[in-house]
Amino acid sequence: MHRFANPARFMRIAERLLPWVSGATGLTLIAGLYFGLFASPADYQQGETVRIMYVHVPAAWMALFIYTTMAVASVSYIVWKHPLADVAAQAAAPIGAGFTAMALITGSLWGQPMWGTWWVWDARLTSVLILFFLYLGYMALVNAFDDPERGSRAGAILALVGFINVPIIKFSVDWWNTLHQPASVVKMDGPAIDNSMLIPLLLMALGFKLYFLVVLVIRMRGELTARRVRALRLVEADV
Amino acid sequence: MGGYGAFIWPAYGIVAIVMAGLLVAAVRGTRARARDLAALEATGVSRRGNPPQSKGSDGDDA
Amino acid sequence: MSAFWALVGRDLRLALRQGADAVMVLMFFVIVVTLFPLGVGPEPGVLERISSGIVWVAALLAAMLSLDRLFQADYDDGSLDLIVMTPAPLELVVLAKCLAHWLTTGLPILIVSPLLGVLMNMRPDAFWVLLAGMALGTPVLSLVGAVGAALVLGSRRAGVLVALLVLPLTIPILIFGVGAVEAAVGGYGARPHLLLLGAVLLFALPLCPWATAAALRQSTT
Amino acid sequence: MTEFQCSRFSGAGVDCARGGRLVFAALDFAVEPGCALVLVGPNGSGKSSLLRLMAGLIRPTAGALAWGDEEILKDRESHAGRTHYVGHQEAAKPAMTARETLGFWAAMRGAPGTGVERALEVIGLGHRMDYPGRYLSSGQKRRLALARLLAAPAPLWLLDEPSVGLDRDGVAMLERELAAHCERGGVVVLATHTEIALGSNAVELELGDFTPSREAVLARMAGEVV
Repeated sequence: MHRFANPARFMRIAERLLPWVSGATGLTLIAGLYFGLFASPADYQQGETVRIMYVHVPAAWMALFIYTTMAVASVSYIVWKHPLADVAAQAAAPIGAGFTAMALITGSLWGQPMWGTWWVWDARLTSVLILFFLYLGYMALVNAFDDPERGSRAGAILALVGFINVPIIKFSVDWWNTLHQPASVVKMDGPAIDNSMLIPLLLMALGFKLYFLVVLVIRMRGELTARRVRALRLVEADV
Repeated sequence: MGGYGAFIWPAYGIVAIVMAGLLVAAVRGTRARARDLAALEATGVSRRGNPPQSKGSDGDDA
Repeated sequence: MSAFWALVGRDLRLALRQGADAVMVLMFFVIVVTLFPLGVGPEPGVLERISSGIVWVAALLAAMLSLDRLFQADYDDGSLDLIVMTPAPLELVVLAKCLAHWLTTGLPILIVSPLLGVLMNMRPDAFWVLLAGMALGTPVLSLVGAVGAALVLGSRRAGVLVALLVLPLTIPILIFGVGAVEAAVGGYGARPHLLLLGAVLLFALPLCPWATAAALRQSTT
Repeated sequence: MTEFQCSRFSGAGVDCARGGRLVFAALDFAVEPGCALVLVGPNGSGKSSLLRLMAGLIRPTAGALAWGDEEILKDRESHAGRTHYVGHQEAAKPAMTARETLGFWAAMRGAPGTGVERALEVIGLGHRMDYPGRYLSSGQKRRLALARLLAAPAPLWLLDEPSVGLDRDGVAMLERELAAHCERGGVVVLATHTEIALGSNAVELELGDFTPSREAVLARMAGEVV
């Protein structure tokens, strides 16, 4: 097993880096906000509302990115029995669900001024909504078992099956959306993004990723300690 | 904000709330687990001769 | 292979002897569809436009209803241990379970769906496309449903949980199934929709038994 | 009856955890062809867990089991083909008759249906063959479960408290069948609290000896992620 396979060493390294990554997260987000809210032009079509894109689009990216990392962790848990993989997947799920919720809420907030309704069955918004259900299903399944190990194994299989289905669902929703294309849906992110808008977008995206790493490591530490407490209680119960 | 402030600020507000909420929940959850562990370690359940580990700082090598 | 037909035979015999389950699923399917005219109003124009969507959604829900019957009974009386311990590949055994489930649930839904099409004022020339769509779609419900049913074995509130896990995965079936009927009614051919349904079925055939077998193996520990 | 060309069934350094609890640790065992291994030990010492491990239903957290020199989990189907597992549950449907249930389980193992009647006769259910499962008493259901051993030949028998619910001549019948199976070169592993006569070549394995001490569990946990 490669060097990071040793869980204790991985967690020790991760926690030593935690303060640095947290600092980087703060700086990136502050820079992103500054560029996003103040130092970038309004869109000629959408006006100021385009600023919502700087949180909506990165949140939607994160929703899919975290689900992908959960699927990768699930594969390494099922196939290579990596001891940290299920902990990582379970720790990441709520964060992913949080980002998906953010993407949905900011999406409708962005859509309201544009189309006058809070929810639009736009292909991408619908796909993100379905991804939200996949997250909720995963979290419900993992916590539905008394034996946490059973939950981990079932969750890993579900995350994998869900991940394999994401492209099919995406294709079918896009396909469905073109069939029922309402006349005047303005494309969410405009024709081409001007450089001045690209900077805040990428800064926010980087900030969200760093934030994810920070919260993930903290949640993994929590989950590992919880498992140790459960094991110690079992030992105590035996004596 | 060109009159759209009513949509931009809530959007950023919600993002801030959710992210802060996730962070606080994570930190508080981990601290609570660490307290449980410390309580259990204090009752001598852990191995003799190994001082109760502080929050994961000196985990030994596998 | 004898294990395959032995399992299909046993499940069908059990389903016929305890006939109530299959009939209940059908009654649920019919009742859910009849609720819509009562809710939406009997205007033929409105009903006809939403008919394929309602029939398909009702078919999905009816299929969800009978999923926990797939493995739960065997899990409770110890048969699942022996089923996992058959000399035949577990994926094949799972396929037999899915076939038996489809014969007792998917097929009846398939047969009854044109009747409900009449209830929903669907144009008769769309019935064939509805049947073709159901013929390709309902097996996928059994296959994907088997994955969900195996995953929730031994969990709390398995009935609700399996629907929560499986329904998002059946969305492509719903979209292509309804699209096929609407295309037929709209005059342009339903061929692409049915081909896509067939593609999803061929995709689900190998993937779902593998996932169900993995889920069953981890449920016996 | 068929003569089994068996190989040695063994396990080395086997750990088993159920529900996060380490049930037993560093367990070694070996059963020669034609012999029987009797698992004894207090409740919760892992007799059932070990039997399910031997059946391949559970994956050990450490160590491995081997039939001859081939690890059983490497090829599940062939191990399932040579193993009969009779657990606490009867695996009999109330709506199916004894003959149908046994015929089904024999067909699942690819055995011809010819042995079903004979197995039911030997096991003492000859007069109840076409009785629906719901009318069988618990003792009769236990016999139906044991009849699976006879309906489809398999060298390795894993029995979890087989004598529970059997009357006196049921136990005698069981002892006869176990002895015959060993004579044919088969292997029997059974967990029991009651006395079952198994002849000379029976070895006892006290699982209490492998229950991990607190220090052992804590040491193992320290090795895990802290």
